[in-house]
Order: sequence, then C-alpha cells, then structure tokens
Amino acid sequence: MAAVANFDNIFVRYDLVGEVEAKGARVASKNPALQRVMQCVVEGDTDNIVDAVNEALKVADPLEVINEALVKGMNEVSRLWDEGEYYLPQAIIASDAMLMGLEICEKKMGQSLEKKGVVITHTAEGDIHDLGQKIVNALLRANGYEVIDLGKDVPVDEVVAAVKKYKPVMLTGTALMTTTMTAFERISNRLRKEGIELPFVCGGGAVSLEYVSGFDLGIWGKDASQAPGMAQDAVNGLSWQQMREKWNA
Amino acid sequence: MAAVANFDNIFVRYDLVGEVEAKGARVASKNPALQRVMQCVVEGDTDNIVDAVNEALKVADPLEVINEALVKGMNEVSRLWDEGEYYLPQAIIASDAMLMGLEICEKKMGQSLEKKGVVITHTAEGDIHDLGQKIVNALLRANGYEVIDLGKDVPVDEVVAAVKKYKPVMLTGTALMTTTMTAFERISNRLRKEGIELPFVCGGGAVSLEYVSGFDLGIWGKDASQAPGMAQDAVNGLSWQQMREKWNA
Amino acid sequence: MPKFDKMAYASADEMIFGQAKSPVKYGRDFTVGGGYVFPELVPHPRPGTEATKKSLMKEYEKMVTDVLDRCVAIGIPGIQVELEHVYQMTKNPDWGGEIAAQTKHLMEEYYRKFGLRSAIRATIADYRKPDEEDIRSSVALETILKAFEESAVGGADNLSIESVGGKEISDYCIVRQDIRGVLFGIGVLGSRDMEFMWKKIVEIAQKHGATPGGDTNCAQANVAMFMAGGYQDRSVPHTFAALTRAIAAARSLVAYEQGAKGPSKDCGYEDVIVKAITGIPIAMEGKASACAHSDLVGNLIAACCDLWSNEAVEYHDMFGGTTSAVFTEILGYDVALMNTSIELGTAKQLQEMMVYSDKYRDMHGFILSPENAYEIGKAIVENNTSYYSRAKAAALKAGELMMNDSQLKMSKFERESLQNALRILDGLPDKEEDFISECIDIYKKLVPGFNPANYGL
Amino acid sequence: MPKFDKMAYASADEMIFGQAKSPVKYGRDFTVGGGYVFPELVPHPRPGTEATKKSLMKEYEKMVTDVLDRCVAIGIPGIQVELEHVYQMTKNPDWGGEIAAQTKHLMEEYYRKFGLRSAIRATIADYRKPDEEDIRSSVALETILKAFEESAVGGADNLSIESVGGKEISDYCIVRQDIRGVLFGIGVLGSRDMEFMWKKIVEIAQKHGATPGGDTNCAQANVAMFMAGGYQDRSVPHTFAALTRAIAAARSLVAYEQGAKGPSKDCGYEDVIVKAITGIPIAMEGKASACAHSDLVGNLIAACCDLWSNEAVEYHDMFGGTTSAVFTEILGYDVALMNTSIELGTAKQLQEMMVYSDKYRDMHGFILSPENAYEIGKAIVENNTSYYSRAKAAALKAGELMMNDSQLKMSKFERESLQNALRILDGLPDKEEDFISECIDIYKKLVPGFNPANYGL
Ligand SMILES: [Zn+2]
Ligand SMILES: [Zn+2]
Ligand SMILES: [Zn+2]
Repeated sequence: MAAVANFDNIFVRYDLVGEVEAKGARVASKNPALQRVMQCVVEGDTDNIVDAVNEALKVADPLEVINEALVKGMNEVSRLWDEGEYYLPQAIIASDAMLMGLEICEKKMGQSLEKKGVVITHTAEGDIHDLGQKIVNALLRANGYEVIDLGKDVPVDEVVAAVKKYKPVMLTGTALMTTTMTAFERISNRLRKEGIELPFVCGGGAVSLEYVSGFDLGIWGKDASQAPGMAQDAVNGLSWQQMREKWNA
Repeated sequence: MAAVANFDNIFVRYDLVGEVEAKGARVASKNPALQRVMQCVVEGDTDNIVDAVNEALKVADPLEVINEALVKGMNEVSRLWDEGEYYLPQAIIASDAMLMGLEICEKKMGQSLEKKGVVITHTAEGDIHDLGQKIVNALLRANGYEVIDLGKDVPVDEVVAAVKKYKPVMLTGTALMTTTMTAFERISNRLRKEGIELPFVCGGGAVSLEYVSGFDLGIWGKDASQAPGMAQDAVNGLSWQQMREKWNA
Repeated sequence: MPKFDKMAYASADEMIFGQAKSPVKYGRDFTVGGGYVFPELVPHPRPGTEATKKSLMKEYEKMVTDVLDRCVAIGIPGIQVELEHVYQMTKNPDWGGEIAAQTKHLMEEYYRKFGLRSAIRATIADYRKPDEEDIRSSVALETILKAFEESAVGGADNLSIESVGGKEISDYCIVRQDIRGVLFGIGVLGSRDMEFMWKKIVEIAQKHGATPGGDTNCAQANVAMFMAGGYQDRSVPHTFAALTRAIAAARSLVAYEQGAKGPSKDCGYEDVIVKAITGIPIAMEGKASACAHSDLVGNLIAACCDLWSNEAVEYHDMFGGTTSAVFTEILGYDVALMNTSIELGTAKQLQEMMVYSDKYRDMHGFILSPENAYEIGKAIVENNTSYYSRAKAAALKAGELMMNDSQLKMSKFERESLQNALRILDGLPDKEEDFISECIDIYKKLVPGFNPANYGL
Repeated sequence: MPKFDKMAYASADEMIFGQAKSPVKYGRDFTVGGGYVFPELVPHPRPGTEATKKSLMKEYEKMVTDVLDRCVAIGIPGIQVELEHVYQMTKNPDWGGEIAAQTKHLMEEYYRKFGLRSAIRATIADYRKPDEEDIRSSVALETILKAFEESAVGGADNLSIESVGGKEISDYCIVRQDIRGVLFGIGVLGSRDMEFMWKKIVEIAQKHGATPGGDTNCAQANVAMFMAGGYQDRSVPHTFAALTRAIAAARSLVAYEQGAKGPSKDCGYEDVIVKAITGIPIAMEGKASACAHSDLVGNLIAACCDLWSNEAVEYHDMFGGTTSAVFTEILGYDVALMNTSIELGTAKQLQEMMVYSDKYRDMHGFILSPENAYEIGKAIVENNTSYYSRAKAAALKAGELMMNDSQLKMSKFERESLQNALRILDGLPDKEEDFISECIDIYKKLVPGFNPANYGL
C-alpha cells in the first residue's frame, strides 16, 4: 500500500487547533471540609461525596454546605464546561454528586430546599428515546429546579393534564423522530385552547427550528445544555415570545 | 488506459428499453389539397404551409381548411407526442405551421375564429427567463386559445389589472427562481381581495407543488405540455379547487 | 452464546466493496455482495402524514415512485428501498404490511417496464421499553413480531431491526463516560437480547420466505458516536465513542449467529468488523447520509460496503426534485464510481483513497479502516468464550490500536479519556458471571427500572 | 475576435482535477488549481427572505455560518462560497455589496480562529432583456456593473456572471431543434455580447483588486441540457443538446480572451473544453448538485475540476443540519477523496473511474470526457478565424466524435436528429459575414424584438 506523506490537504484537525490547556478548578474554600465537598462535586466523585458531606455537616450547617460547597462547586463545573475544559460527562457526574450531597443536607434540614421553579419534561408519544430528556433532567435538577419527569412515550392528554396540575414555569418535550414530534403541536394547541401560556421548549433528534417556530408557545432547544438558562428566563418572567426571540433569533 | 468490457453494472440505458418504433402519422384526408396542409402541420413544415393553405383555399372554404386540415393535423401531432414518437420541438414547429395557416384562413374569412377562451400568461417580476412561458403560449394558441402574453418581469399590479380587464378563464405564471416566485402568492392574495376566483397555474424552474399548494387559486404546473388540458378544464368550468385536486393530487 | 470462532477472510486485504463471501439474492433479480454495489435509499415521511394509514400510504407511494423514476431517468441498474418503520407502521402492523405490498407492486411495474432490479428492506421499530416492561413478553414485543410477519407477507425481502436491549444501561453510562457500564449494556445485555429477538425474527423470516437481514447498534453505539459529534463538540470523547463501537461489533454479530443473512443495516457502522468475521454483505452509509447526520467517516466507511445508503431523508421538494429523487441520484453516482472501479480492476485503489481520506480524521474512522477492523474482528473470534469476553477484547484491541499508531493525533483530554477507559477495562473480572453480578449490583442501584430478568439474568 | 490559437495542454492526458496551468490565488490563503480541489458551496435564500435587505442579510449570515461551522466540524481544509445573486441583490447593488462584506467578515473570523482557508465568488444576475432593450446601454446594464463594483468593494474575491446575450435567439431555436439558430444565438451573438461585457467586468475587477472569474452558458446550453433531461424526457434530443454544449465552449472562452482568470463558474459544463484551451482553473458540478438539477454526468464532470460545487441548494432544515451544512459535508468528502488520490499518486486512476462511469451514459458526458473535450478544444483553436467558424467547428467535431464511437449507443430518433443537424451545419456558409446576414434576415422575421444592434451588428 502506498502511503500519504501529508494529510493537510485531505483534512485539518480543527479539534487540535488552539487546544484548551486544562487549568483545573479555580474555586477554593477556606474551610477544608467544605473544600472537600466542593472538590467532590467538581470531580464528579460520587464515591466520596456522601462521606464528604457528612463530615462537612459536622462543622457547618446544611444551608452553608449547600450554598458554599455544593452550589459553588456546580457553578465551577458550569464554567469549566463553558470554557471547553469539561465535556458533558464531567458535568453529568458532577450533577450526580451534587444531587447526592443535596439529598443529605435536605434530610438534615428536615425539609427540601426551596426550588427555583417547577419544570415538566417529557419525551413524545411514540418515542422511546429519552436520553436527551434525561440529560435535561439532570442539568435542571443540579441547577436548583424541581423537575416533574413524565417519562417517555407520553400521550398528549397526560402532558396537558400535568401542566394544569403542576403549573410549571416551563415545559419541555424531546423527540427523536419527526413523526412523533407532531405531538408537540397538538400539545401547544390544547394548551392554548385551555388558555394556558408558558414556554414549551422542544428539542432532540430531528426537531428543527423551522418546525418549532410553526406553532405557538414553541421554543427550539438546540442543546440540552441550554435548559438551565431557559428555565432561568422563564422564572424571570420572560414570555414564550421573548424567549423565542432570545434563543431562536 | 484500461477498458471497461461491460457497462451493464455501471448504468443501464433505459432510454433504449422498449424504444418506440416510429410509425408516423395516421390521419389522411381524401382531398389532396387538405392532405397537403395536414402534412405540413404534422411535419412542422413552416416553409410550405403558406403555399399549401393558399392552394387548399382554392378548393375548400376557410372553415373547412381549419377544421379538416389544420386542427386535425394538430390533433395528430398531440397523439404522436403523447405516444412518444415526437419530441417537444416537433410539437412546437407544428404549432408554428398551424398558426401560420390559421392566420391566412382567418384573413380570408375576414374575422378571427372564435377562440375556446382567453388565457393570460406571464413570467414573474424579476425573472427574465420566459422560455417556459413561450412554450405555453405556443401550445395554447395552437390548441385554439386566445393568449394574452404579458411578457416577462411583470409587476404584480399589472397582472392583477390584466385579469380584471380581460377576465380570462385561466392565468399562468412562470418563474425560474424561488425568490421571484413569491410574487405568485402576492398575486393570489390581491385577486382574492378583489373577490376574483380563477385557476392560477404556476410552474417553471424552482416552483414546487409544496409552494403552490400553499396559497389559494394556485395549481402547480409540472410541465408546459399540461397547459392546453388545464385550459380545457377551466373552460369546462372546473373550479381551481377541482383542478388542483385533478392535476396535483 | 458466541458461535463465530474464525474470520471469513484470510486478511483485510481480501475485503472490498461489492463483494461478500456469502452474497444474498432476493427481490427482483437483486443480488447483494455478488460483485457490485447497489444504492439503498431510505425515504422518510413528512410529519403529519403518519396521522392515518391512508395518508401515510400515499406519502410512501409518492416517495417510492420518485426513487424508481430517478433510477430510470439516469440509468441506475438496481436499488433497494428501506421502509424504516416510523412508530405508527409497527404499532399498526397492517400499515407496515400494506406499505410493503404497495412498494412491491410499484417495483414490479418498473421491473416489467424497464428491467429495473430492486428489493425492499423493512426495518421494524423496536419500541419496547426495557426499563418499564418485561421486554420478553410485552405487548410491544407481540406487536413487533406481528409487524415482521405482516411486512414479510406484504413483500419485504429483508427483515431488519435496530434492537434496543441494554439501552437503559448504555444511555446512563455513555453520558457518564462509564466504560464498564457500556460494556455491560451493549456487550452483555445487548447481545443477550439480540439472541432472544433474532431466534424469533429468523423463524418468522423463514416461515414467509423472507431474508433475515440484520441489526444495528444504532440505539447505543450511534448515540455515543453522534454525541461525540464533530471536532467542536464536547459531549462524549471521540476515543470513548470508538471503544463503544468496537464493543458494538461483538454485539451486532449475534444476529448472524442466530441465522440472519444480511445485508446488514446501513447505520451499523460496526459492520465492517462484522463482515470481516461473517462474510455477509453489509449496507453502509457515509457522506451521502449527511442529510441524516454528520459523521467523520464519509468516504472510509464505503471501503467494504455492498449497499450504499443515505440513512434517512425527509420527503421535501428541492430545486432538483424531491429529496427521495435527489439522494437516489447522489447514491447512484457514488455507486457507479465504485462499480466502474470494479470493472476497471482498480477497486483496491479506490478503496485505498476512501480509507486514507478518513483513517486519521477521527478515531472512529481509524478503528473502522479495514485493516484495523479486521484486527478487532480477530480479537472477537479469539475470545469467544462469552459475549462479555469478546466484547471486552474488542474494546481492548481498539484501544491498543489507537494508542499505538502515531499518525492518529489526539488531544490530551482525548488521550486521557482513552487511557482511563483502558485502565478500567483491564481491571475488570475475567469471568463473565463475575462481571455480570458486579454490574447487576451497581446498576440496579443507579438505573431506575433496570431489570436483569429482561435479559434472562 | 478570437484570440486563443493553441491548447494549454499537450494532450488530454495531462489534465487532472486540482491542477490548472494557471492557478489562481486569492481570499484567505486560498489557491485554486494549485494542486488540490476545494469545495464551492452555493446556498440559496428561502423565498420571502428577499423582501428586505435586512432579512436577506440575516438569511445569508445564517447560511454562511452553517457552511463554515460544518467545515471546522469535519475538517474541510478550505472552501469557496458563491453568492449567486438573486435578482434583488443585483437590482440593489448595495445589497450584494453588504452581503459580500458580511460574508468576508465571517470568513475572516474562522480564518483567525481555526485557520480555515476561504474565498468568495459573487455572481451578478444578468437581467438585461435582449429582446426589449438596448443591452449595451440600458439601466439594467448600468445596475449590473454597479453591482460588480459594490461586490468587489465589499470583499468578493471572484467576479462572475451568467451572461444572456443571444438568449432571445437560442430560446426560440432550442425548442425548435434549429441548429443554425443555436449556432447564431450562442456562437455568434453570445460571443459578441461576452466580448462587450467582459471588457467592462475585467476593468472593474482590476480597479478593485478582485479576480475576474468566468461566465457560463447557463442561459443557453444548460437550457438545452436540462430540457434534454433524463432518459425518459422528450423535450430536446440529447444529441442536439450535446452539439449545443460544444458551441457553448467556443462562446464561454471569450471571457478568458478578455482577461478573466477563473476559476470559472460551476454550471459551465463546457469548461472542460475551456480548461483544455486556456489552462485556467474550473469549477464543476455533478452528483452533489442533484439538489439543484439532475444530470447524466455525475462523476465524469469532476474529471478535471478545481472547485467542486453543489450549484444551488435552498436553505432548509434536514435531519442532519441545514442544507448549507449538509451539502458542505457531501462536497467536502467528495473533494477529500480526490485530494487523497492526489497524495497517493493515483489521481489518474480515480479520473478514469469518473470518466468511464458516465462516458457512455449519455451524449453530454461523452463529448465532455477529457479526451473528447480536448479534441473539440483543438477544433476550436484551429478554426479561430471568427467566433462563427470556431463554434461551428466545435459542433462538427462533437458530432463527428458521437457518430464514430460505436460504444455510444443511440436511439434511431437521436441518431437522426444528430445526422440532420450535422447536415445543416455542413451546408452553412464559410464566411462569418455571410452567415450573419443570412441569420439576421431569418430571425428578424421570426423572433419578436430581436435587434442586431445589441450585438454591434
Ligand atoms: Zn439507525
Ligand atoms: Zn437507518
Ligand atoms: Zn447556472
């Protein structure tokens, strides 16, 4: 076999252009116990987070552990992800660790932390591909939202009923197939008929901006990582029109 | 260079499968003078049609020459084209010959033959590619319709004004570019606003069924050769909805 | 249990597009892997047309007609059309059956009129939910089997599926970069579920004179590959996705051990490895499936294909005709180039161009280039004591190949991801039963709904 | 007046994709014909977005961004984007200029960030109406020249056009299978109008440091070719369309005689012949332009290309991304295959595959296969006493080649059409002035609005 001496005119490895130098985490706590909790979140260390949180609770109250270690750690993870040092898995396992820690703190407090808001998520009727939805769930929860997870292959009626029941700040729908995503438009119509207005973020697989812009309430979600930012906007009271303008322009 | 011994697995010449055996024209007239006129039409012989018609007018009255020779010849051309023996150019030059003959007969009669109906044709504003329209014009005229030819790059206003003035049975629009065909929708809206209903056949280049089905009055023209049949339907009183159902289903 | 214990080819050098050790003949004078490559066109109905059987049949009639028309317009000698079931076609088995029958009817007409050779693949939608139901006896399973039946009766020549066994585990683990879980979800659970499913599919195919085609790890390895994405994506490391693919090869093999004959499914990127082991004809998709998804193996993946596919294209108008027609034309010319090289005796040169176009573009292409795919295949057959051991061997071999070729460039992050995964794989138990019980312990806690009984465990 | 009197290459064998005798360098480190092939992506705005400058600019911003993003996602080393003016962009020269500037700005960003090489072609819309206006001094002409100017200032690297001189005659004659009129409309009038136009375009390009690219006979020879269509179409005989193409080569040559440097326009199928004569780099479109129109030369036409294009694709979503991104990927891999063959030293083998894929598929591919194209080129330069004589020589040579290769199959109807046309060509006057006066007499009567003064006659 002949060999290629130079690949530069066949392809360019743009993934190696300006490779991000891993600089690691930047946050630190003066309190070594809190520092360790934060460390576990940043590293997604689900093996040690429980122990670390229990230790920290001996020297700090639950709210402090939450705000000064768990949330701070998660914010740092978001930064590392935004800046290209982390990939999605690092963010997911960090969320896992964060949520495990949160659970312990809440148990200690005897009550749940007040959530930023309720978001309902679902995967379209006829669609069993719910990985996208699961990522959304993890990221929303780690960012302080209460997620009502309706699961996959959810009939339109059920989605509408849940919205009426839980009055969420935002609804999301995931679909891999265009032939199942048509349920989104039906959901939108039903909600409008009931006089309900809320941002309905649709994304996944074959769902396109073009399609989602075609019905009321719809906002196109390009990527699961946008979910927390969108939920924040919804909490801040942006209308679905404003959110569409902001995220889909 | 190496050679390919067998092309059968590279391509198949489906154009040579079941090649149509040229059988030639089938019609005949007992009257040799009319026969010659018919012959000129069938062969698209624009060099001799004038002489042939003038000769025929010595032995037959103009209406007879029209109906028994010119129209019959043209019908035969349509058959040969339908059956795959003729290509478009044969049909076009036959129309040329037919129209030249018709003009002489009409002059002799001192009046125009009653036309089957009026059709307005145009090429969209911004579009200078009017070949499709010209083919439509030729085929419509040869089939007995009066064509009001608005030409190319025609503003929406002008089209609407012409429809109001001539009250055609059908309107056609040709466009090569999608960015000029948007005029068709505007024409449709304007006509509807004026309370005018008529079949508006749109075709050419990038004009798609999907697009034309998106506005009232629109019927998609796949091919210039459909124009006479569509005009006939319009004369027969089919609504644009019925025509869309028939031609675009 | 694994069956294959040797390679179908003496070396990677023997493998070439258009030729398989065991060609498959079906449909209307249509032979796959018998010396030439054919296009496989996959049309996808527009959203909304799935509302009723009538509207969906009408949509398929249009789509298929456009495919056949374009073939006779430009001279394509033969074509396979895949009816890749939208949920509604499987959910209502008669829909799938009638669409197959209608497609067959159209194809027969073009065969009669023009001599256009053709065949139909029906790919049934696997909509079982491993984390919510008993996937070995659910209504979904019954319906799926019924859909196979009706499609075969309707006229499908090739029965295929993208089975989802183990997806609940791999979904959880891929996004957490957990190689152990991926090995468990794909290599063990996926393989076991395939063994269960393919026994049934082969039986149905035989009963109705259809050919059992193949299965693809679309639900797992493709998830990893598409999430890994392009050079600018940061969802899943590309090295990790490549390991996932190697594991998938050990899993997709099970179909052929249970009696499937191929041609395999287009989106089974692992099938180069499968072909090396089994000698069955394979469908592949690369640059012309950009309409469905981007990939980094656009040319290379054609190196050993027997069918060349567009994966899926939604039915719409383009300037040059409908998407069905447009992609038929693109595939048709790609295939004509391959077949011309075969006639000219320069197929190996063309293959070499395909390979070097993408071998070092990305890790996926690297492990799927014929010589590396062959090595991974060898690791699989040489470690066939269990589904687990051969899947692990595939991953280790893929990792070793990636580590040892200096022309394959990697970022620090990618290399660390790879080394990390290999370290974990190395530390796993030798025996399958040990691995299984370890994994059951771990993932029962982590993955809601995971039920080992679904896999006979 | 004709200038070229010899071939740029000693034989067809010297011609290969990626390499031109006179490479062109412009844009951001972008060299065409300097050893490698690059993709040229042509996005087309959605209907409605042309309504305002703002909405059209937004559309172009999205389309171009998608192109550049896909390049850096899959590793395409460089790309040219064609801004093929919709009517509104030329009609309002500032629109075209600002879109060019915006495109340049985006490209500079990707060049800075990733090192992605790139260039811009602006193709101005020729909307002059030869049968309705004085095309040598109309408002349309003024506006067109202004549009060239503004595009060059905005940042277009390559200025091109699809000029329409003689279209009123060729439109009339193509559908009547009148070879004399086609020769007059394309060979004489088209050439004369190009001489007039290109003097001006070259001047503008030089003034602003842009490169005068090329012209294509899209308005004439492509009309014939697309009407000839596929195997089942019966609008224009394929042999007749092939003769039209040969004539077009003699016409499109004029741009380079007036100072254009290439790369030529993608839809100038005649440019293989032009390259053989001039040695300029050429853009070509084949299978990946199926999105814009079907053709019978999908592979063959790439045999000597320097840029490889998709012709035009309307901006829409597909499963795999927007059409701009999807076709960037398809072109990117096609080009990668060619460049790999260049690196492997097997480019001539790949070229041979391309050629034999389509040489006998249809008459168009036959006359455009490099060795035949070269012969037609020779007939052109050897008969360069007038635009007429060289265009006629091109047609006669093409006809002779078609008649004499027994591997090129033809239906009886096609053969008769060809023989008939050759008989007519043979009977035409020797001297250009005789031919011109004969044609003026004939077509002034037949073609409403035909005005010889538009062509300095
Ligand atoms: Zn798949
Ligand atoms: Zn598929
Ligand atoms: Zn063009």
